[in-house]
Amino acid sequence: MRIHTYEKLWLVAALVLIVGFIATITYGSVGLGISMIDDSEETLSPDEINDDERFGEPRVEQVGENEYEAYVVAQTFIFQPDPIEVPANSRVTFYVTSRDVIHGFAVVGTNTNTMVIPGEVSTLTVEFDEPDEYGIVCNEYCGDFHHTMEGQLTVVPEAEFDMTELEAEADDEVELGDETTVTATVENGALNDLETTATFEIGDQTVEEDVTVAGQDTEELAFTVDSTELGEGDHDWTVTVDDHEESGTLTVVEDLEGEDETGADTDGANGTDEDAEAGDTDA
Amino acid sequence: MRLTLPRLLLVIAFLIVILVEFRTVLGFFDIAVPFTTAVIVGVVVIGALVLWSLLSSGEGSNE
Amino acid sequence: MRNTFVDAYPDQARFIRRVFATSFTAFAVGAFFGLIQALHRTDILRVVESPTYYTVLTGHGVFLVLSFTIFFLVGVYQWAVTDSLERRPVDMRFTWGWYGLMVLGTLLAAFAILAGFVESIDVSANTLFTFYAPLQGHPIFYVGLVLFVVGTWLAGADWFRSWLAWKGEHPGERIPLPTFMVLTTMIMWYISSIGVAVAILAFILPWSLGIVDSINPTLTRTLFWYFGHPVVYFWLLPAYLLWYILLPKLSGGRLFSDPLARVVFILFILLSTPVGIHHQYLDPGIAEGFKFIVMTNTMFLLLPSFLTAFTVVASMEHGARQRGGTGYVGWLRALPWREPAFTGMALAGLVFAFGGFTGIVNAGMNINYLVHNSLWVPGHIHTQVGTASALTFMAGSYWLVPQLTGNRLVGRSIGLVQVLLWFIGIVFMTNSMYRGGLVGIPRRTAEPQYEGFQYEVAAGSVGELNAQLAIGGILLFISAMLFLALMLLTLFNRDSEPVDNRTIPAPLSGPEDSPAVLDNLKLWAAIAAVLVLLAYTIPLASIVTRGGLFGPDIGPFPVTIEGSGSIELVRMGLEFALETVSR
Amino acid sequence: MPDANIHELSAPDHAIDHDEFDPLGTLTLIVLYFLALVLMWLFTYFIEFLGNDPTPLVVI
Repeated sequence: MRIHTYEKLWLVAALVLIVGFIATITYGSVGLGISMIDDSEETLSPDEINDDERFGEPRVEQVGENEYEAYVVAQTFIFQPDPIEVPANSRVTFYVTSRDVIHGFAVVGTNTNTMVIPGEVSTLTVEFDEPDEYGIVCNEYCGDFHHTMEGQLTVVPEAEFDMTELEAEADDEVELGDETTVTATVENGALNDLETTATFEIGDQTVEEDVTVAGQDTEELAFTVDSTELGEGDHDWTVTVDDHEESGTLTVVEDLEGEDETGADTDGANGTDEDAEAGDTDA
Repeated sequence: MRLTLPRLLLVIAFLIVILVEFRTVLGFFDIAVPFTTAVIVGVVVIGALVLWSLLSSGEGSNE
Repeated sequence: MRNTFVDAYPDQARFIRRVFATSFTAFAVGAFFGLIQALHRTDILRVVESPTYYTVLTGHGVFLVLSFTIFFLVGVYQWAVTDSLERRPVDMRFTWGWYGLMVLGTLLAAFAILAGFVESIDVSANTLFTFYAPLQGHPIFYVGLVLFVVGTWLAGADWFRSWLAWKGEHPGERIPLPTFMVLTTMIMWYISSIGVAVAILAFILPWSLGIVDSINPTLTRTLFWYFGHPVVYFWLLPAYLLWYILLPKLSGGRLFSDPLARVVFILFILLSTPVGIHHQYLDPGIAEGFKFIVMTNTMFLLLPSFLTAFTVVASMEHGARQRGGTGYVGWLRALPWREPAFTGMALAGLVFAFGGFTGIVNAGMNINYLVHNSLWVPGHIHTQVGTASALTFMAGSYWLVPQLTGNRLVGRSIGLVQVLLWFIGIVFMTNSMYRGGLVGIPRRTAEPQYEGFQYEVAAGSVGELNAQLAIGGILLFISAMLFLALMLLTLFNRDSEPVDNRTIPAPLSGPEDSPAVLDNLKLWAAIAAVLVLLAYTIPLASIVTRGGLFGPDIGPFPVTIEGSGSIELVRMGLEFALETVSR
Repeated sequence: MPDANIHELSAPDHAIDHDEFDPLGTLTLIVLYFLALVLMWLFTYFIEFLGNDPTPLVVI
């Protein structure tokens, strides 16, 4: 075969170029530790998502010091949870699965980007150093309203990030002379113990109680209220734990007979229905 | 004409393309050329080229 | 005496004219859809509802990358085989038969897509041309695709038959280069289109008809991309053929090296199929090792294109030097730039060379995180198929159509304006797409403006990127319409003589300089098949083991039913979204 | 009117065969192309891609 010298030179140069490209990519993988989305996760049928330990309740969970896992479900045309909140200076692993069709999960303006395929779980571990706000988009066509499918990712300063949840439950009405109890449930989603003070206020009374909630555990606090001290009428109450506050109103009446015993349906009077349900399951 | 019309068109096409890409390259080096500036530069450069090509050199092109 | 193609083979010319007419019709519709999209997604003019955008997008994809390119391919290949073997097909009825089948397939698929615009017809297929399950189109759509592909298979059979007949008459002779290119392309096509055929016939079609309930989306996706990467070479190789065969002639020279051209096409047979997984770098369920292997294959697939760059440019230089060109770059001035056929192809090659860089980025495994599913990707496809192929086809038509009609090309200067407009338009549009993709603007969306965040554009603004994209889209549309007008006028330009004859000058270094083993098509096909087995057996086995042949119980998500059905679907989707938000 | 078209596609001024043809111009262009590719690659990989944090990492 007659091949011109220049063409032979170019052939060599082209091969060098190709090897150079492969070498760069390999350096990224081996030297910098950039990993690809792979088959490390078990398959998960969309039907099983609701019963799944991780995806049944899409959420962010702490798994180590500065290490978090986010379980994300994509479906037409939303992401759950939304927004996703993680602290700065953390390492977050996203586990993303789909409930219906093929979606994309891309944190806009970053390399955090994956396909989301029903039946499979995509995992991406990334580090967030600074507080920031990102958009999340579905970047694979998923149906008529694909263009509305977006979510938010908030990286909050470490000091402001907490995984504490507070719920409170109380009766709406109490008969003058009886005692009633306001129950507060403090859930600590973090790994470390939560040591804090719960404050209960009603009328001009204030009760403070030190509470320690073990990592990823729940504590229940009970505040007893003597209606005689309050006297007849409406009394606003609040329970405060750190930055969380729950409040409601307790009505002290002279005679409860005429009223329906289960006044819990009265809207807005007292902790919400959701709180009541949560209380029930605790009991 | 110093350039034949087809050549003039070709050079204009290349100039537009080079301007668009050059502006992007500058952008990568954090030199943002405003849109209007780019348009004005384009019009001036192409205008100058057309004027230059229209000035008869007496020789014509070697086409 | 006049010696054009139509003088030598009037019936073949008539056939190819018909094929080109089909191709250009698809081009007209697809280009119009492209204009609608360019204006819609930049929020400059929205003539359709956003959900309908996806019907337009499906049409744009199918009509341009399947109908326009592949009909043009069969036309050019029919010309190349006839002209280089100097013989007609064995049975012309068979030739008309496969063309008819391809047309039928196109019409069925087109009906399924276009019915999406008409509420009263309960058919649609807003699946985009990649039809990823579990998005489900109407069965007619898939049937149409299958018939179309079968049509191309028969076309290949027809060309092989012509070649075998020729071989009988010319024992011991080397395969003429154009025919060699046709046959190698078709071998690649046979190997690769098996993937899409299996995906549709074994899984998607039965599932869309309700015969099976479930599907493994990773499996059908992998089978699609098994075919989906080689198909881009199916769009590109007719352009390569024109660059190797026609461009040297148009430059006033001869092909630099016939043997290297053969090597390039053989490399395409060998390497273009075992690389499809590089479209799935960000897919879960596929191990990183497979992705790495595929990456190395893909990078070596650059080699034939790099070789082509040298050979084709050297052929052009040969022409320029024969025309009196001198110097290191000064010779470029001696090229026939006033000839739209030449200028169009040269610019297409230039855009392809630099667009190829974006392909390298797409092929780079981890760097794919940067650009995957962003606007960068349509930027890439528009420089490659949308220019390297499309602009070469248009430029080639300026030479071919006079050969096929016996009429002189009308408006040669306007033809030059047309190819230059395409060049400017594509640079405007794809420059905007690349920049937009790098800041994370997604592709395939009717409204890339989201409520919850802003894109951080390094220089300028999103508004300006949009303006640039829209200007590019408009220029491309004008250019496309100019081209079609010139073609129509040329068709009716009866009382004229073409300026050129059909002869193609012999290469500088002919086939006699290359070993005969290059023409052993069976050998190359066999090696290619082995490479495909090596590359795909384990990944496919792994995907089937994980998800099952018919998937982990994944039901359909129809985007088929317009009218009442789709309204119901939208309602359910919205209700569900509202419910989740309010909870 | 002379038809320039015929000139464009007419036979070349003189014939050059394979052995006396050194594609120096092609070599020039291809060297420039090579350099452009290398520069664009380095820029895209090391500045655009690696600067686009956060990037998925191997969990150690």
